[in-house]
Amino acid sequence: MRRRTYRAGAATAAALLLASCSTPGSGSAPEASPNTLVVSTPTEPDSLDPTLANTFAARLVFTSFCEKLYDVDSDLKIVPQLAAALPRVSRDGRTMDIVLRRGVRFNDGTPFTAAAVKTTLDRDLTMKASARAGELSAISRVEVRDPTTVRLVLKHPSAPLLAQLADRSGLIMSPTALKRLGADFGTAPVCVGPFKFRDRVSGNEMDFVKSTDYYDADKVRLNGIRYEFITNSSVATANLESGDVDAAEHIDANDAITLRGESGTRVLHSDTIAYQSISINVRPGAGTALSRSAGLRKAFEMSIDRGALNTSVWKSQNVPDCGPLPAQSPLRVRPHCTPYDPAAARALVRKSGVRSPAVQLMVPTGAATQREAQVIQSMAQDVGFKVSVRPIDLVSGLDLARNGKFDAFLEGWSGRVDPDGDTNDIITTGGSNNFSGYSDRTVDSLIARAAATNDDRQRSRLYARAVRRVGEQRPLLYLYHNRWFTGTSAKLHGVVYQPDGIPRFKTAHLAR
Amino acid sequence: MTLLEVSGLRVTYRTEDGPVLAAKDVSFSLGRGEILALVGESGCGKTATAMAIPRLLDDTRATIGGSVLLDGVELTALSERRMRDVRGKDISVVFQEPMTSLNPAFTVGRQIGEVLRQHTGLTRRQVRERVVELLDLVGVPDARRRAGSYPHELSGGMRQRVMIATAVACDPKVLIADEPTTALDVTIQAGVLDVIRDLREQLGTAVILITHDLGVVAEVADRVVVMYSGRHVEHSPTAAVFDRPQHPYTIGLLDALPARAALRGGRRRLTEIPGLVPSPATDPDACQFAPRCPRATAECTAARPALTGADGGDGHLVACYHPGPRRDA
Amino acid sequence: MNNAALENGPSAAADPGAAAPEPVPQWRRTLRRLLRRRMAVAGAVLVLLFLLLALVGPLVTGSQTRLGLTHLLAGPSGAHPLGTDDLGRDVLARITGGARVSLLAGVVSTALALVVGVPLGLAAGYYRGWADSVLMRLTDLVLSFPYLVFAVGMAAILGPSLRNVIIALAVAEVPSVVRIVRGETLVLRSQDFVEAAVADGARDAAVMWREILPNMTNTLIVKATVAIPAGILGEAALSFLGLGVQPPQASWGVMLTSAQQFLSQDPLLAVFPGVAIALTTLGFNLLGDGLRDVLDPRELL
Amino acid sequence: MIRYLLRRAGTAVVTLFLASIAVFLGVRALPGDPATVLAGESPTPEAVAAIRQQFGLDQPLPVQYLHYVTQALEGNLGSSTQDKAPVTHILAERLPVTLELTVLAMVVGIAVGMLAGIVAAVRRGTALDYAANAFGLFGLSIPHFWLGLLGIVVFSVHWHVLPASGFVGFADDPAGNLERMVMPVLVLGTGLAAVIMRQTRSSLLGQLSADYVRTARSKGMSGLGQLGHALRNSLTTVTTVVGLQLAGLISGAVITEQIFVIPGFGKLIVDGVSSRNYPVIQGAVLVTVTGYVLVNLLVDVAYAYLDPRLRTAGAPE
Repeated sequence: MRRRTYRAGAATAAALLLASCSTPGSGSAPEASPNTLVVSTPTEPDSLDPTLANTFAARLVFTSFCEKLYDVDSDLKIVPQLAAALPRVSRDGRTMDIVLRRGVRFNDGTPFTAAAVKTTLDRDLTMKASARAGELSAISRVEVRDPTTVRLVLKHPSAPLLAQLADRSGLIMSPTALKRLGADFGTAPVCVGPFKFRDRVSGNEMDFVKSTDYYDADKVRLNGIRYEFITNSSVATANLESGDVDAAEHIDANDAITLRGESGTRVLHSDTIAYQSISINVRPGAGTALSRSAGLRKAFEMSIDRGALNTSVWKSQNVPDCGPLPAQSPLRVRPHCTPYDPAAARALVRKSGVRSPAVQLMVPTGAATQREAQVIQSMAQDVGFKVSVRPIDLVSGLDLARNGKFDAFLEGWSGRVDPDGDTNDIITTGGSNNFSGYSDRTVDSLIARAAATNDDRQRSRLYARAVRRVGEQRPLLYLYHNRWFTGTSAKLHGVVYQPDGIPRFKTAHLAR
Repeated sequence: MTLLEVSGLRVTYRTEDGPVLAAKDVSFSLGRGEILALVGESGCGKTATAMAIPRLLDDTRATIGGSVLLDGVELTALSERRMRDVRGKDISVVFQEPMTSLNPAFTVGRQIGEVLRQHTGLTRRQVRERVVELLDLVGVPDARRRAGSYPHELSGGMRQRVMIATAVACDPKVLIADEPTTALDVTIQAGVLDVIRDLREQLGTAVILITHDLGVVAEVADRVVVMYSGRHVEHSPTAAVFDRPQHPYTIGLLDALPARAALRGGRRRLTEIPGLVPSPATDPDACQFAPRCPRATAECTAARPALTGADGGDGHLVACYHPGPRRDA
Repeated sequence: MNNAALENGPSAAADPGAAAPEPVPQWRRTLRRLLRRRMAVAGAVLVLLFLLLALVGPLVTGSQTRLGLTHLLAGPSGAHPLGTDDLGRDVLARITGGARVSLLAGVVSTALALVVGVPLGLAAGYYRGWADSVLMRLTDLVLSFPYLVFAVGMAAILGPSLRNVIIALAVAEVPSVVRIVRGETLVLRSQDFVEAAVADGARDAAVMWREILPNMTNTLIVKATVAIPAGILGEAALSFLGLGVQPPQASWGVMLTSAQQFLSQDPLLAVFPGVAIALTTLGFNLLGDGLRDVLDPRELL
Repeated sequence: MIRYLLRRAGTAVVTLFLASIAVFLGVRALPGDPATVLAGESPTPEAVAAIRQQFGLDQPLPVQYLHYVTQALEGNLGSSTQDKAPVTHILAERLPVTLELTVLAMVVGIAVGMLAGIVAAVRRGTALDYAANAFGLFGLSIPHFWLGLLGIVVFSVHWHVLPASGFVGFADDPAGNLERMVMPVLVLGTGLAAVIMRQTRSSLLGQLSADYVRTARSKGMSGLGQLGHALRNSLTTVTTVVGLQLAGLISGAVITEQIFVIPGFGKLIVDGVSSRNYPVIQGAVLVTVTGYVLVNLLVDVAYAYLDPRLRTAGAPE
């Protein structure tokens, strides 16, 4: 699963798991002002500039100070946030009108208008090295119909566009701040949001304070939020127990279980859209046993007991699955799963004529993934494969994977709300995340047609056919969807934890 | 009254292979301004005897018996604290190796001044002046500048003079010089011996000179004590020991000198004393030189000969049943 | 006035007591003095135990990689004397497997460091001049690089593996080997027997190899007994940071890392590897101390 | 003396220069580069190329290096590829953290090490000597990261006496800072203390049996006076050992920071490598190398001061 942000440190597995540690809780960083929520996140966001931001960590922080046109509810349905309602799409699907909320002000007091939305979207489309350009590629131009209505003129109908506007492409920036800071907007970002940016200590923490300009200011009961970067889940858990932090985002499964046993803490969880997968190099010249024989790939999948993997490594916290779409996704069709059948797998391996076929499983360094790799290794070896595990620094792994210099790669995807985000660019020919080098014209056309129509029933049928075809050819083995945990102090209430894996603290408050 | 009275001095070392008797009942006395030479082969206990006086032996392994009276004060009874007031003030020492006996990290002047600060109430300026005087006294040229230099910047001879300057800084009653010239070239030796003799003249310092070099004895010493295997075998004024040696061992020593052999004319192989020095671990009630002594008789191996007056009188003593000058042809 | 024969004393006639013993070979005398030192013997025993564990251990205990998904983090039991780890594998088997890794890491990295460091040190000390200052700058450079950064970089380039750890440790050890060998060479170079060999027209390499090197074997032996435990600790540290051995192979450092996650559930898991590392390095250190005292020519009685 | 120090300073500059080249090339040898990291989860070739161009990574290496060095000499070490903060600013934040850890560990190491060494040498063969030796072997043999672990289990998990992790600025909360520094400093300092203890003991034993100490005794100096003489000379060997050990201290700090989650240089470099943050890695490693080189210069100065033979007879190279 592409949780690039969680593998930031090449040398992970550092600190320990503390049972209970009620050390005299003087705040870890300089004393946070009272009623300020201290939240630990695993990694430090790269830039806070919505146009350039790439890391998942940035998305965790944006929710607090930068709202989007749309958002996602607990059933993964898209709901309006800065927009007043869902967009009106023309019959030919080539124009999209977005009506904005009224009386909304940016955190610098300037008014939130259609012109501001146009300025932001234009910047996303045109700025050099913009990370949003690809997501908004369907837009040909942005027009301001009136102060509260924006019209998007599209090159072609694009269903996934709405989901993008519920993600980073939906973040709207204050034009006055943009004029003042330009490319350095990320150093002091201004948007619409419950809190506004105050200070950033690189490598250590970020501070936000309550915004009086926010349209929903009365629902915000915290004076501020401080994000602290604690890479190691066990240490974050320890700080939670010692009261140094009020919430610890994205902690490991076994830390979550420890916290459940504690009195002073609570564990929120969310079955997220992220999934774990094994990419298998199927390029013609790959020269590996798995690349040459679909039978061996089938045997490899049949040797993996997804249930046992879940219980032993993840304390049965995740949701075993063999397709990319999350359970909550309205477009999901239950995929046909290859059953765990070691006997049949052994027969297939014998039939393949290759004596103990060699598989090199490349794994980004990290305690949990290492254990997962060793379980898969032992399961595959039971049916006759000879598996070697090759831990590797994440960036090197991605580099090798993209250049096809690998056999199997245990790496998943952080998931997207719209199915297009989980398929396009991953199983389509030439996709930047299509590590296996899989190229199938039928799948390509299925995904393209699904993106071009707004009819949900037809989109889910198209995605189902594509997933089934991938399931047969197995360039990619889906293992499970991740359940993510956020530990909080028992005194913390009002936290909303959506399936996109991002806890929202807008309505959070600390009981006395 | 004699300045220093050593009687029945015993020094035993504890080693892994059992006790070693370095000095066995050594007795001698030292008058004011007198230069006494302790002579003997390597390992005969002369250094152990001398070093036992200021108790400069390794306390963890050496035990000292017998009596050492300095001006009537029994040194062996003094506590280590009180002993520290004696060392450097009443008794001081010059060691054999000038190269290593000075601390390479401190200037020469400071190391001399140290003993003055330890035992006198002089102010820092007075100490500095005294140091320069002392360096002049022992013949170090350009004393004022030399005081600030480091040991490695001086020659062996110069360093030995610095050692002597340090030793006499507090005008001690007794100066113990442990083979002060052995490590020096012959030309430098004479200079150092002159210094020691001049000090005896000017300061009246009594000197115990430890050496194996009979030449040095002849040149500087007033009296001689010959030691063999930890025991004193002959006491005599310097002249008497060369003219009328009483103990066969002393005779053997003198015969081994090439210069004297030449005096007796003829080209003959140098005489030597047959046999080996006995093991220091043994102390039989017998004359330990007997096995190698041409005059040995039953008497010699039966009981240890006492130190008795030799015929020449004036304090010439010998521990032998058949003393007397050379009888053979 | 010369002091003639007096100094060396008469020889000739044999003293009845001391029958001249036939000459005892040097190494046997060294061994006897070594055995007299209790601590050195204790060290030797520990090292032997470690070697036994590394060589024979894995054959005796079961597989160190077989998983036991049903009995995770089980305490010591009949089947598993030291209990099982977070994937149900037998801890005793992994300790013995880890011993082999540590042995390799310690010995091979030291050997590599010596093979590279000794010639460089000899050259630096022997030729002096520009060769010396170039080598000195290089050793300064390597010393100034925190060896851990070097290891992290290498793990990123080549992927973490035992081979890379050994290379990283060897590189970290080379500078100190070069410095020690250079120091000894400088001293030995000015000795007469080396001057004599040079005067005989022996080639530089021959002089270095046959004259200078044999005279520093003691120093090198002592250096080895210090470098091996340092290598073992280094490997454990690098594995602890996830840069070392590839799973499923066990290394004591890796075991510590995984044990860390379950400290509160099963603290024993962190104790065994730590104790194993400590005892092994203690053994080498004790042996090293003993050898240093025995081989040091100036050693007092 | 000055000539000797100038020569040493010259070699220091050369070492620094070599280090800058080594880290510059070393970093670029890593597979992938800042662009692949920053291009995000679905990098398009154009985005990667644009970022690379933005950081000037597309220029030939010599050009990049010259640009980097000229900037560095003006004090500008570039800005972090992650959050665009100037490297000098990040280093300024992180340096005091590691400095505090290493300096405190050094102080503890040297103080405890030398004291134990002196006591062991003076009281050779007694219980004190054996105790000091045992401590020395303990310090050398126990892997210090395991020590950290045990410390955390005992002092944080069971007795809740000390916090297990994190770092607090001294200015902000002195008590909290020191409280969090106790274990890391002890863990890091123990190894150093052990080495220094053994070195001090063996060199002091050698000096105590030297002739000049016997001379001091013959001058009526007390045991303490004699010790002063001997200690002065054994300081030279101890300072060289301290110099050598400091290189190891920096690596040790990296591990200790990892265990106790201290946002110091170690973590900065390790995280930097994983995110291919060239400017930060280069900046951090160069500062570490400068630190090492400065320390070595100090050791040389101390060496020359302590051993007068050097001052006059040229360098001990």
